[in-house]
Amino acid sequence: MTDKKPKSVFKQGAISSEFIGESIAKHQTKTSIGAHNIFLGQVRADVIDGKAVAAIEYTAYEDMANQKFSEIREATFDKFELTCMHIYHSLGIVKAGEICLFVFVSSPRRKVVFEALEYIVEEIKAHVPVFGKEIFEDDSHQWKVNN
Amino acid sequence: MTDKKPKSVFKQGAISSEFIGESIAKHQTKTSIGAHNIFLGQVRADVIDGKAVAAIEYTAYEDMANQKFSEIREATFDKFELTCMHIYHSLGIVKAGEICLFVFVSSPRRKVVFEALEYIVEEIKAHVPVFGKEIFEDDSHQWKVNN
Amino acid sequence: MRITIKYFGLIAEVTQCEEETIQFSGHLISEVLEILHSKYTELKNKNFQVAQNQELVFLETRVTGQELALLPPFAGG
Amino acid sequence: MRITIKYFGLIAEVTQCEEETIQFSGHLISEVLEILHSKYTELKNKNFQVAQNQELVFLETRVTGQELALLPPFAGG
Repeated sequence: MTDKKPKSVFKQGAISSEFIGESIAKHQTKTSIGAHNIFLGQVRADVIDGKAVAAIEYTAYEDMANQKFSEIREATFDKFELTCMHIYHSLGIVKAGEICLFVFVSSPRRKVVFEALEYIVEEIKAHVPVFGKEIFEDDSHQWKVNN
Repeated sequence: MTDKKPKSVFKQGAISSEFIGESIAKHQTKTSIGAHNIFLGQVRADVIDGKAVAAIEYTAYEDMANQKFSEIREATFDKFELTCMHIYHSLGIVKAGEICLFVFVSSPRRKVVFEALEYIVEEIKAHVPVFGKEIFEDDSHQWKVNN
Repeated sequence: MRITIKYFGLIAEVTQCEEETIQFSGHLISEVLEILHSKYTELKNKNFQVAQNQELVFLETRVTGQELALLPPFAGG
Repeated sequence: MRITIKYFGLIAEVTQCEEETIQFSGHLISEVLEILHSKYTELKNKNFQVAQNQELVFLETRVTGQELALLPPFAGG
């Protein structure tokens, strides 16, 4: 019961908690699953030089990014025995406290979901051309860099 | 902004996807958080000798279990720099496809949530006196054992 | 002394009860188990741990008179 | 040949445009960058990678005439 068809990864704006709840609900008919693991990236209100980040505006080289997401998907299914895998990333404005990345993996057994989830998140951070403009409360900005 | 007060860990019946969604929503005011990691245990419809598991009935030595959950909580906050941590476990009947364990950790940065979540789940599996009666479609049963 | 013993899961299936109080004049956990093994012969074939005062104990641990529990393999999560 | 170049994030701030087409008569990525560095002098101080046909390439890679992109550090997730 793998689920390898390409998905639309990008969503305009923040990813809502309702959307995440509904994604979980959709997996309750898949009764071979014993373990889910979910990573959520949330925009932090970091304070830099006395100014707090109010939002991040995400842009992407979308064609290349979708290609990379697809490669990460294939590589993950090859490496780990997963039942399902879903990735969603925001584009546009995501306010501090809102969710910009949702990665969801499911498997019959737990060990594999921990390894697979961390692998996917690190691959996304390293290889997907997404750019983040950290917008401060006074409308000034700086460009975010993954570490 | 640690959150160390004891919580009621056990919930009667399955843990709903709406409850999980609402838990996520409650963390969107905590703008120091950059990463959440969620583990969900789901009851599998394993087929054993031709019969599928229809549900698991969970019981626990509740006083000792709550004591162990509390010790795991303390140890986790000591080992990992977490902003929040929540654990919920079902008691009573949980049908195949429904969720029986919900562990939720949050931190400013991602590395720590992966390590902390796996640590917590393994500690729960190993040290918390919870017992599972796997009930088959024909009402026969066997006792589940963690591996 | 009187001690309360709790049974869980498949152990409670063997004992047919979830809790009982017994009169005990020995010292060690192993001696309590001898009493229980003769009362419930099927217990010998079962895998379980013993908790006293909500902590796992050994056969050689002294009985303090507090609550004991016979715990089959854990299955949480 | 004519090649299309896309700019993203802080690179697009320097170039003040997100995409342009230039006339190019050389062979290597490094030669394209020489043209861009002279057009946008501030580029020299910026950190970026170059993608051709949606794959990262090196300075010595041959230009195939397809789409190029200048990518500042990634910040996904």
